[in-house]
Amino acid sequence: METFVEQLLNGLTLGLMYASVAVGQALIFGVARLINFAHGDLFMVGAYVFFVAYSVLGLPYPVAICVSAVVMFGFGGLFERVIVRPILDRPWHVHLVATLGASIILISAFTLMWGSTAKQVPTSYSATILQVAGFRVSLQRIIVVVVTLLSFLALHLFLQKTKTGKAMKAMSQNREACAVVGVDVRRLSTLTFAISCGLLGLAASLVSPLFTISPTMGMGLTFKAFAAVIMGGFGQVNGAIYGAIILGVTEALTAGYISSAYTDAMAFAMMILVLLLRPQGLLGRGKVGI
Amino acid sequence: MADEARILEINDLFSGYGEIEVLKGVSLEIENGEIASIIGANGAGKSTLLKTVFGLVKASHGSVVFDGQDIANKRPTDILRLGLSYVPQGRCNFPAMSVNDNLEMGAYIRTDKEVKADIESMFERFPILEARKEVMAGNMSGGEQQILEMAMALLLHPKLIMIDEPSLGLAPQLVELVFKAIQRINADGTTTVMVEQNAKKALSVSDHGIVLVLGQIGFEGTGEEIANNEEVRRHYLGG
Amino acid sequence: MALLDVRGLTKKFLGLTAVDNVDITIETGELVSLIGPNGSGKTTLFNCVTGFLEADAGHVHYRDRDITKRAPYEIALLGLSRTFQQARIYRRLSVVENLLMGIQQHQGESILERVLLTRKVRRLEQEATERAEELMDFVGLTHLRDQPAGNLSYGQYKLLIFATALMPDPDLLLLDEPAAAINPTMINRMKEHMVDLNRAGKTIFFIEHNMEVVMDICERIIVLDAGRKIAEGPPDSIRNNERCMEAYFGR
Amino acid sequence: MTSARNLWIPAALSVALLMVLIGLPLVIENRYLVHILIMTGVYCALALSYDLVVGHVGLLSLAHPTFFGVGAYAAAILSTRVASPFLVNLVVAGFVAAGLASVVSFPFLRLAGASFAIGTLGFALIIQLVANNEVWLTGGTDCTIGVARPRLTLGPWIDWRVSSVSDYYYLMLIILLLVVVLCWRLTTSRVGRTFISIREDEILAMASGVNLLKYKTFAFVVGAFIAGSVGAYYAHYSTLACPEALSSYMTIALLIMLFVGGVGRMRGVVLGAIMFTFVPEFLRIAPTLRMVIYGVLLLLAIRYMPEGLDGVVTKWWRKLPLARTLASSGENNQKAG
Repeated sequence: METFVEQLLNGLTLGLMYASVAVGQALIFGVARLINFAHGDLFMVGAYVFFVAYSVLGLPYPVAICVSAVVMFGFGGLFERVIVRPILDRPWHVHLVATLGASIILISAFTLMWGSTAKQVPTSYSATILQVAGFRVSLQRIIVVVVTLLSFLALHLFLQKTKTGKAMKAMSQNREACAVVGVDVRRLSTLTFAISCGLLGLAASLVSPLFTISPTMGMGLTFKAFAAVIMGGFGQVNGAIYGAIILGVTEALTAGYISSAYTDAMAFAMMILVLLLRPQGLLGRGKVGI
Repeated sequence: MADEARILEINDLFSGYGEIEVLKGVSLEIENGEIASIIGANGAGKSTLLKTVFGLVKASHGSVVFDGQDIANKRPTDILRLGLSYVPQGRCNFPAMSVNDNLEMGAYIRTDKEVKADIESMFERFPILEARKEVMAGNMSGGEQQILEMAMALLLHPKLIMIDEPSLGLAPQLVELVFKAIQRINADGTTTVMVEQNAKKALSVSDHGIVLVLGQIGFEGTGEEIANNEEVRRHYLGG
Repeated sequence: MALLDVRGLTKKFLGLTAVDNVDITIETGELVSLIGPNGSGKTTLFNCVTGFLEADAGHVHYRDRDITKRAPYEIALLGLSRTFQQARIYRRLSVVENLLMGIQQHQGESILERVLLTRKVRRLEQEATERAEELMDFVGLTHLRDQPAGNLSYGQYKLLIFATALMPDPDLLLLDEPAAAINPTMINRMKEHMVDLNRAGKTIFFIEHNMEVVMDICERIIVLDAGRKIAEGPPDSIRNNERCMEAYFGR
Repeated sequence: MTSARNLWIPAALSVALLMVLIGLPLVIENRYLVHILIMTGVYCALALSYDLVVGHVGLLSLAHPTFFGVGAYAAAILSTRVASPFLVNLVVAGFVAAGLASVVSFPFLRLAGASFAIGTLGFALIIQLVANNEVWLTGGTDCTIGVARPRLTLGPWIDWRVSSVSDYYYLMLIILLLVVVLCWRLTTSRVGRTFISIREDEILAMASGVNLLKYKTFAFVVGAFIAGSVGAYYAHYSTLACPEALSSYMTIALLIMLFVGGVGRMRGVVLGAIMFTFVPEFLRIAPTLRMVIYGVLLLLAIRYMPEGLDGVVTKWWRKLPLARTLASSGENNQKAG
């Protein structure tokens, strides 16, 4: 029983990490109709920004989190301007190849800068073990769950309540109508990248103390997040979060009870299953042309 | 300052898609306060004309002067700000958002505090929408959606509204409803330009009729003149 | 027995009935047109007949064969050729290549034969090229043989689409607005081509908005309104049908 | 009609090129350089088979190196466990890869565009896991080692023991020629035309009678067969099969070759493969930095050369006076014929 609850919590933290990548991918797909194959690598960049802020510069943990989120917000906007904007009007396979190219640049550049060996960034909270209702829980995990969920709530409120947020939702429903009511599609696309990368910076600084970070960590994340996005229905932000949490928990339980070698295979199998049973995804409506 | 009476002047306008030229030198004047109908066969360039004026299709030659300013090849956002709204053909709303949210999106470029009150006044103007306030736009009938789209455009208090095929795919009673709404809008002081397949119906409510033939103006006159023109009748009104 | 027999065809989109219980019969050798206002379900009907959409109810028979649930390519191989309203064409390929694309597996050779380029395939290829030249000549595009289709004028475009649909030598030709958006001279040429083909024994069923074309060349007209068939008959009877004129042109 | 004169020129050029390729190892003393030539050949063959799927049918598979790796493992396992001869391994590896491709094509080819790409990426990741974890089968990270050197015998006439680098070079040249001929046949025949119709407009292709699923599966499986056989050659050349053969870097490398060279154009793809393997050897840049440069090149190519290097070269070629004379003589012939 105890291990089960522990695995469940592990799965939840893992799922939230995937969700932070998946939410960005879903948002970007909805607004820009672009499939970003570098999104996991952007998470990696966020993790290294946090590493520099926290371990190299020695900033206090909350400050390092903010630094990472803000730097990534800017980096996301820059990424859109430099890599995405010039090819936004081209077909999807060009998007895919270009973002894969960006992915390889990020991976190799970070390997050059920081080496390919994995790094650990433990915080004082990682070692703090709390007793909650009879279970031993690492404080860091509780921080991850609470803060990430709060960030998702903030995103949800932003999409529901603000004009810009509504415009982002509107873009995924009818792009022509957006142009007709005067939405500046390009500005919105830049902002979407900035926001989703800001979220990545936040999530990366929360999760990094629990796992190791390395330049090649992104590709697997990209794929897992895609699996989550597909499972949730393309472009559906909430669906992506559910998909990611399901993936995380399944993986943790597979690792705990079956074999730790094939956790990735589990994610893949789940995605294929969902695609075969419900091609439009868990929350998807009708057909998606992509 | 431009001629007070003319709100829109199009001069020798050319445009098209890639290598296919659709408009081949259209010149046209719209008077302030009138209802103008553009009719013509499929592919004559009616929709393209509206899209070019609104900046969605690039004009390769010619000028479009709206309210004294050249708006050719300006961005839709800027054209909207000058007071020219556009309701495209087919469904152009946000199907998974409520009617209320759709109206808010209609007022997207407005930053003033009056938006809420204006939305309320739209509900008064079109009671059919008030009853559906919280309904998803996609779940409404075609006629209701068409009225919603016109209401979205009207929230910007445009001087000129361009409507592409308002009666497209609507049952006869709904067509009646939509045309009544258009006449109300015009009576409230908004110059109206519409493109219609339902030519007889459109001309019957229009002050100004324009027949587009293969990207050029074929005939022009008052609504009545056009409706009674022998040649137009034979080609576009079915005798 | 009729060449094409549509019985009780119904298609709904999100609760909206686009085609509502429509019956249509086309006999061999006929030249029939389908008219109706925008959104009355004409193209949807075509899509259901050719397998691009699955009908919610009803049956489609072609030469006594039930093709209701068949895939589009199977229906095409049975000898039913269609064009698209959006004037679909391979823009980056040349005129002659476009025509050759029209013949895919109509002559029934296998992939292996096609790869090995057997004598049979070479003969078929020769025939296809000859046919392409013939059709280019027929619609008058021979001088544009090696031009990319994207460079053609819209009227030439339409003629090419029409010719491509003829490549597999179909028994039934479904044309979606063949004369739309082209100039009067081109319209006349298109009309002549359709009449010539019909005289040569091809059955043609087409959607058209241009009433002149329809009234001039058709023996029979079918009128759709809001998904229902509201009238059917020779041009004169349609012209004098109050309900049709109202549906099409308003009061 | 293509005139005889127009055919002569490319035919003569091809023969000349072949002579040069045959003569190369006789002239080149440096064995490392010959090794690079072999790798160029491997990449050319792989890129050509990948282009069949990506460039001609328009299926953006991200699992092509997986079939290469699976072929390498199949040959390595066969050679080390049952000591089967090279030619058998070559064919069996092709069939193993093709079999795997036909199994995964069943769920994947029903997915549209991007979902297909993501699905194949997932499949690639799984096969990597298997290679790393199923030590009993693959040797895990220690690789399957000790693959025999090929020996080709044909009755009493031929007994070719492939051992020197130039032997391997000629073996590669033969395989590459076969691949070029197969790809050329496929893309210029009626099948190739069907592929292109699918790439250009699926709906139009369906309307003219193309069974999309059948042709997509065919291209995907044939591509996998070639990749698997090339993998078998690679295993026999390097005498081992390692998980690196399956890595995602290979996918990116292939995409770079295709998109920089000219996707959907055989000449362009070959050009891309040569650029990718041969040129950097002279530049002597650290592999990681090379990847950064490649990434930047890929982005620039996509943005500024939508038709790849081949498109640029063709444009230049058409401007040359020589090309103009050739073209006009061709036209004259056409008019006469």
